[in-house]
Amino acid sequence: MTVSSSIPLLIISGAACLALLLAVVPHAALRRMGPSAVGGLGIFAALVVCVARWGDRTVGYAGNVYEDRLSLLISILVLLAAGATIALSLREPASVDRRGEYVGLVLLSTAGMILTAQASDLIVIFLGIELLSVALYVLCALEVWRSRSLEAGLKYLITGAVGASVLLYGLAFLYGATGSTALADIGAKLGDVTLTSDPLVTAAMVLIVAGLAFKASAAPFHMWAPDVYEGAPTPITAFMATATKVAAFAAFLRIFVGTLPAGRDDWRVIIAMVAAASILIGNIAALRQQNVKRMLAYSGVAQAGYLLIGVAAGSVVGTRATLYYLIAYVAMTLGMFAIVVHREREVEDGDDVDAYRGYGRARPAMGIAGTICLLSLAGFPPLAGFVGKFLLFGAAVDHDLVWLAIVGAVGSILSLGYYLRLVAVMWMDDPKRADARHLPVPGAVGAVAISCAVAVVALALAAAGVLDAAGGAAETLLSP
Amino acid sequence: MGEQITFAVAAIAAMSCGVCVVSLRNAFQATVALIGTLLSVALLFLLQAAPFVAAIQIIVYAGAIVVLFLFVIAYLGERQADLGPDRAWRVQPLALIAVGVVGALGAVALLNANIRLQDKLVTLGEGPDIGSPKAIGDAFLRRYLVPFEVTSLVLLVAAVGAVMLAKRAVQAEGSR
Amino acid sequence: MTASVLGWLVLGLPLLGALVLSLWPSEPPQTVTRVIGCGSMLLAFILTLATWGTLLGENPEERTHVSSLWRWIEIGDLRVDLAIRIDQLSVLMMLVITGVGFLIHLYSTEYMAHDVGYRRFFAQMNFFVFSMLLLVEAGNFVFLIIGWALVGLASYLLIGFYDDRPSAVAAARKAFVINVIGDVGLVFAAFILLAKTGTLDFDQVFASAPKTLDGYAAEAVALLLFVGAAAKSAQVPLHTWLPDAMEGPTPVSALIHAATMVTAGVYLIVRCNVLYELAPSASNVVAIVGAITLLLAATIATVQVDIKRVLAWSTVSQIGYMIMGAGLHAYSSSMFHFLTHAFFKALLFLGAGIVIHALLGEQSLDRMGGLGKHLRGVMLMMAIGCMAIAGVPGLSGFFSKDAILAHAWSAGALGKCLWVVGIVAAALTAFYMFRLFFRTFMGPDREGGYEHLHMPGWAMTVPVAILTVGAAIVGWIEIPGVWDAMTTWLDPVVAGGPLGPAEVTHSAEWITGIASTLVAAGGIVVAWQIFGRDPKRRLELAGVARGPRSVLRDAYRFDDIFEGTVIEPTKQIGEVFLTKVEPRGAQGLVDGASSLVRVISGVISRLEGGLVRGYTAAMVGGVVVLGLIATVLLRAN
Amino acid sequence: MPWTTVLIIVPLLGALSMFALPEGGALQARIHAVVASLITLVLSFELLRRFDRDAGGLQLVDSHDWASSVGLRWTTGVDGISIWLVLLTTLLFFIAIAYSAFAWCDRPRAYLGLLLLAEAALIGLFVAGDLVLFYVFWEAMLIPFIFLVGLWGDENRRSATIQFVIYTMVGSLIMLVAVVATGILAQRHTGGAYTFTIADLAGVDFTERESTWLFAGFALAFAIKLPLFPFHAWLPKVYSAAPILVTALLAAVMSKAGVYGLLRVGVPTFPVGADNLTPVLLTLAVLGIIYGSLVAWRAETMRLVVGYSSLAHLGFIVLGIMAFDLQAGQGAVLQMVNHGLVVAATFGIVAMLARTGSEQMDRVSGLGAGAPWLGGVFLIVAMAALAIPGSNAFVGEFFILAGVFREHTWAAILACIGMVYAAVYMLRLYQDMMNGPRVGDGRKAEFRLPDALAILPIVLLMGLIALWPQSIVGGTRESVKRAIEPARAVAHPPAGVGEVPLP
Amino acid sequence: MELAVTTPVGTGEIPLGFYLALSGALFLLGLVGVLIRRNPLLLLLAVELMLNGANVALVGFARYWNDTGGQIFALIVMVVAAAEVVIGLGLVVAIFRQRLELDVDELSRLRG
Repeated sequence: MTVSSSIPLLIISGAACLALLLAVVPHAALRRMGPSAVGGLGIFAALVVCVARWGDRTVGYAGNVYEDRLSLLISILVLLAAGATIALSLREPASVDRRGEYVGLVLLSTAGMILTAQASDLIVIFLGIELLSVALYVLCALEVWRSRSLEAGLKYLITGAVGASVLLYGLAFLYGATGSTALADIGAKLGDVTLTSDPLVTAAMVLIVAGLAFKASAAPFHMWAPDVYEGAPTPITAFMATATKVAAFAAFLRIFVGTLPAGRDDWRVIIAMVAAASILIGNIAALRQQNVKRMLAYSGVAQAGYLLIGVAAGSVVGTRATLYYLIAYVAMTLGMFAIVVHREREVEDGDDVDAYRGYGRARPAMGIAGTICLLSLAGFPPLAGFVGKFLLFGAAVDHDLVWLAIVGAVGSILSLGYYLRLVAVMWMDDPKRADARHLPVPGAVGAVAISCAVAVVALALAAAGVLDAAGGAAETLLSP
Repeated sequence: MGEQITFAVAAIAAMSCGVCVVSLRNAFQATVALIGTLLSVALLFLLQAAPFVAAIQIIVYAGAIVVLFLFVIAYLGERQADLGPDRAWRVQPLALIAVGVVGALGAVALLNANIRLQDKLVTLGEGPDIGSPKAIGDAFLRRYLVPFEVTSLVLLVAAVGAVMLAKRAVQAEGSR
Repeated sequence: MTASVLGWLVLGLPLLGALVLSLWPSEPPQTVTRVIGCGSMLLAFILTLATWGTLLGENPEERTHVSSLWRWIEIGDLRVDLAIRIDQLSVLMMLVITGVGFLIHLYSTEYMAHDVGYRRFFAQMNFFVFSMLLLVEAGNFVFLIIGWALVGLASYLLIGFYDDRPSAVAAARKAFVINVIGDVGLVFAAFILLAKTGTLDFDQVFASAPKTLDGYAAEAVALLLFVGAAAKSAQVPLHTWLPDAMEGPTPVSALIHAATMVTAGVYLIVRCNVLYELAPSASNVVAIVGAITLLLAATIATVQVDIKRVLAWSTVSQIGYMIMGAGLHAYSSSMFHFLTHAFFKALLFLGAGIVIHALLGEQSLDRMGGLGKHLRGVMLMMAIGCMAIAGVPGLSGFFSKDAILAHAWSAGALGKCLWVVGIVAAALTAFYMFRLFFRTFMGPDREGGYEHLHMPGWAMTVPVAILTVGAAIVGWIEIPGVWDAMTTWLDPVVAGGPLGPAEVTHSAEWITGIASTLVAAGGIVVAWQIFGRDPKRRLELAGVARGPRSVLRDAYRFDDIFEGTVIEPTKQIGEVFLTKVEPRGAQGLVDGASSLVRVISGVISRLEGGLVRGYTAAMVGGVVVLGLIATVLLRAN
Repeated sequence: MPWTTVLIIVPLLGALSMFALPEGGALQARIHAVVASLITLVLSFELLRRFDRDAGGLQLVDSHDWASSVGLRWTTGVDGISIWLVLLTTLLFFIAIAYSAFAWCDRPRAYLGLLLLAEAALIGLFVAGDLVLFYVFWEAMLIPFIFLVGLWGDENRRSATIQFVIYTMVGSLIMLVAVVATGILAQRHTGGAYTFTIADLAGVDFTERESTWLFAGFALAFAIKLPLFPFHAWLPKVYSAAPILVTALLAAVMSKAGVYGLLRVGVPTFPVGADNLTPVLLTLAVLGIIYGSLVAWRAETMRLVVGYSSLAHLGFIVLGIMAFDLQAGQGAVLQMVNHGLVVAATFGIVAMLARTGSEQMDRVSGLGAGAPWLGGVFLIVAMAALAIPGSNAFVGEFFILAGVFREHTWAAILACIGMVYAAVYMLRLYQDMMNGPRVGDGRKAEFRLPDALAILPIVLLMGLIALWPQSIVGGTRESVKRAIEPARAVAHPPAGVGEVPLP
Repeated sequence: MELAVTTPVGTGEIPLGFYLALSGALFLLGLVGVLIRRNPLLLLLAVELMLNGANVALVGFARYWNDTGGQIFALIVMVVAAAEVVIGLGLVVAIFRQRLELDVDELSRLRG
């Protein structure tokens, strides 16, 4: 019963409550600025704690939560994404006069993600995922005066509820097959049997894959993602695209790699199938998108496929690759969304591809940052996306999934069609509309974009340190 | 024997009410049908030695949630008729077939499962106490403290969220 | 100075002249050009004489001097030096090249005086001489090939000297491309030698060839070398460029396309005589091709109207003699004929050049006639030239031609056949040369007469005169039964093959001498009958044998055949590649793939129809697929 | 001093310094770029001075840990193959940058910065001693070229760029899989730590299946970059759309990446696979030679004539590499340098000719009268391009074909068609432009000082190589030997090994 | 409390299989509901059916293994279900406020 193992969670929950309370203070300026400040401070404090507590596994709360390198790594990632989201939302319409609720919900969702990352119990996993989802349902629909925002919220809610039910049913089967909700017990019980020897576990596995794939927006459970990403307020989209995916992969890793390593050969096939489908469908569908957020949604589907390659490998090597790529993915995607947020403020329909004509020339710093992120997403060296793909393909080859690596390569080729199209539009086309407002780049958005670009480069150049961290997390995950 | 009869009645009631929930177009009627299902399921919980869960099912679920439904239905009034042509008709048969296949696969999985499906469950009292409020409370406060606490966060989100969504809102002066 | 140093100097002087002339910042005064252009040649000639003298002073067996400047390349197991080889054969060639070359340079100073690009002309001529010297002095196959190609380049440049004339440009291109074909033959011969002997040095190759080259390889090398020789020396079927090459200025025709470059093929065969000794069949092919060329070209020459073309075809035909001789292993005789031919053909070209110069560029025999009255000296010199080539006894052509034919007579059945061809061609030679002579210098003036005949100055006359003397007397260096300076001189470098030249009997020499004298006389008489005695005769006979004559005038339509079978088809293929395959083939693959992707993308997009129920259905479908995989695939394992 | 690394960093710093310049600092940008590329050039000569010509293997090695847990290392160095390509790169880029800086340049900051980036990437590619590093630079060089074509190209630049990128990336990503698989399979075979060091990988005993597939993966990427027929679909579009200076660099330097990779990575690492796929590559190379020559003969613009001729010439280089013959291999290395020089000079001349108003073959003719100096230099370059004996290109081509002839006679014989047609299309280019009726003003095309300063060094270098090829070939022997020896051993097993005695 | 423990209901005569069958049936029924209904309110009801189905299974397994975990899980699911419903209803009201059709098929401007 150690409280210390979930200090970040407590800090974030507390910050969320404080932010919500600040929503009702009469002082207008405090109401406006307070929640963001509280959120920022809370996130910073939680980050500090996470970094400070980097170390071996501790088990807290009767085995409900772990605090280990994996959870800390994921928490750091999620917290960074949350911080970026709050920074991006500073002037977002949905958040302007309800800053407290907005920040509070973001923080609560973050808490759900941290919980998912720390979970050592089926119930906690489910609850964490639901906490993050429910908060996101609201955040998606927060611009209630915009029908698209509402549509996004409702679609997310309905598909999300079905997905959650599927996941729940899978978890129930897993529970039924083993008689325990604790991952450690489940692992011990299934440690020496392959999954296919018990059809109940097979069924559970299929359903859990489906449920988590939904959260990670992997094909064919991804179909909500483009609609929701497009409809939701852009900072929230950024949050969903990054943090949610991180949490979903944390759950993937915990359940499959961490708990069921013995059945690796069985679930590998299923996850590899999902990965391949995601890579192909995501990349192909993204090719024809005219809306950048939608395009990034499909790109996110494809990236989920890449991330799943490492999961499918199911080893330290694979986990390390997935974790590294998650970090890289968060940086590049957030950077791109920061660009979209900025552009949306400058022009009408700022999420349309045509809105980016000549963007790079007009705003070189943002343009270069965006280009770096896009090139990294496309897997160009020497950027983080390349190193990630390199590791993922390596993991695939290492586990005789060469075909999956080839699918990944083919997908990357396809992805050039849209990433580079955007790059081309940014630099090679002349600005179409003269009515673009040339506002100064807001500091927060610019900072997010540029620090993401810097991170994308730094992650590749200083890969050794990041890989050590990811490797450490992977080893803790797999060590009994 | 009594147990079999109870199970049969509850199961049939749950299923038939469930069919009503799915098939009735009128939201009010469907909601009422859902109450039937919820109560039947509560009865099944009782049969499965989960009296506390059954009680919560009735109080929270059938009581609170369904009432909320009814409130909203009343608030919305009669504006849910006049549905246009079904645009998903091409997908629907396939989807239903898929549901059937899912059921079949699930059945295959269950029938081959390693757990003993046909065995009678251990009679209550013979095994350890798992369903009493004491047991539940104990579990919540010892073994499952984190989930217990986090539910509060979930409910907080629900409360805040519902208010924000339902509250009459206009677009704020954003800087877009 | 040793022969090697002299050899390098001879090689370097024309190059220096070429470089100075081309890099001169602007068009230099004509005097400067003359001094550099001719001066370098004169010096080179003098040094060549010195080289010759040095060699003469040495033991006949030790007259070979190989000298290298630097290690050019060391690649694999092969070492190639930038090396020259001075021996009897190369000195003989060098003498002709620099000697005749100097005369022609001198001649050109006046002939070209009115052309733009005076400096360019001399630079290119000097460059040609350098290349030709490199060819004959090269100490290994690599530099032989380099010289071989560079003379081709020089020839290309000079044929296309009038570069605004499309016909000249086309002729230059044709010459170049056919020469490249020859280069390829040579290069492949070198490949075989390299593969078999592991070296490209003349000495080493020739020394090891009898051991390392088996029958087929030797035949292949000999044939491939002959491809090169045929292209350069205009042998059938690679001869078509030479008549067109007459687009170049007349001195060019004299130097490159008569005296020196076109005989490089002969030089090559003689140089590689060791290899031909190993390849009897290839040698026979060489002889036969030479004979065919000889005959065809001679027949064609009988009907040509352009004065330079007559001479060009005559050149083709005469080289046919040399090639035939070389194929019969009569190397010395071939070289002998090369030597005499250089004199009389240069003389004839330069003489023709004076005529053309006088007529301000007119080349058609139809627009000439009666010029003997106006250009008496030229007529005399041309008469000697014509007699020399026709084989009038006592003049040079008689001796050299008969030497080859006597060898042929002695060389078995094949040789007898070739002898007959040679004799027939000799008759034709006498006929067409005197046809040219009579139509140019005899008879009445052309219609309209000559108004401004451009009289030649000393710079043009003196070289022709010197060449006339040469054409008359140079044949006396080898008189059957009296002395054989030529054979003796060349003996160390050409003797000693297993086949060797056939033993020439005195009877063969007599028979050949008498026969060729008779046919030469016959040819001259017929030409006189038709063209000389009564100019109207020619017009009366104009209707005779129109068909064959038009075939002859078109040179047996070799050009058309090439055009139809090689050039046009490949051009069409290229067009098809460019217009059909390029946009559709390779590109089409990409386009096809991308449109396939686009179609799939459209399908996915349509599925993403905005309906939540559809999304749910997809999820259910996904579960079904995964479930089936799990049950079916995993079970199966 | 880590010479090889410094050589990458100097142009990179030059490029980055562009961003630090104030908006519109055009003059400073020019000075920065020229200085950076000049320093690089000087450094590369210093590299040559320190280079031991008689040693095989990587020299002047600089090796650092990058992420050793996954086998990533920063290993750079030069051997007898790469040193020449590094020199080619530094020289041509210096010329290109100096020329653009002083003669023509639109938006100089970005343009010169991208050129420097491209230079850094190409040098990196040639000095990479690690397979992953090789791949990193392989991809990295694409980025500046994308922008150079895409931002400064003509009206078709968009589609050209996209085609270029997609085409080359198809190969690259397949190669990425192959790179990854190579490292992992090698680790499986050796049982040691993960390594991607090319020198270490060369000794690994891959199974025949692995070797073949991995080689195929690499070869595909190389073939597309070259390009090798029929993977050249991007070539006409990109060569036409790019600014001509960039086209020159693409043809002269970037195309070497493919052949270099084949010789330096593909063949030595996967000798068995290389041997198995030799017939395929030889066939494609020969087809490319013939095809490229025929299309070049009919092409309508000057650039495309040169572009397609490049297709044919690179076919020769591939032939030389795949012969697994020392002479052919050394000839191929020489030919890489030769082709780089010749094609750069040719494109330079095309650029000058284009000043008369059009790059169409049929628009102008007879320019030689107005531009005698151009005519002379053009002639020399054209002759070198058709590899006339006596030119630098001939030396390479001769020894390539000599080796190919020994090993695969048929290929050499078919390739000679290309030799003949080279004369045809190059003469067409030269004569149609320079000779014939005077159409167009030749004086516009005549050499000006910047042109002369740019092209004459290249021509002089061509002359030097023609006269003394040993200067380059001498240094290649040991490295080429190392590269092809394993494959040669597979192609020619020692007598008695693997032969089934006849009953 | 004592009373609850000794409640005579649930003597264990019904095997687990029956419960699981019923649970599956309810789950699938809910799924069918989600697939065929277009009114968001009805969709939410259908989702409740699915969650109830899962709960039946959870409680059944809890009984089978004699483990409280399943029942705790079921209780948590109820809370989550409640939260989802509340948010869902809030959305429905918001949609109603925006005078939009209460039909998920009509809410399909986002697509492609």
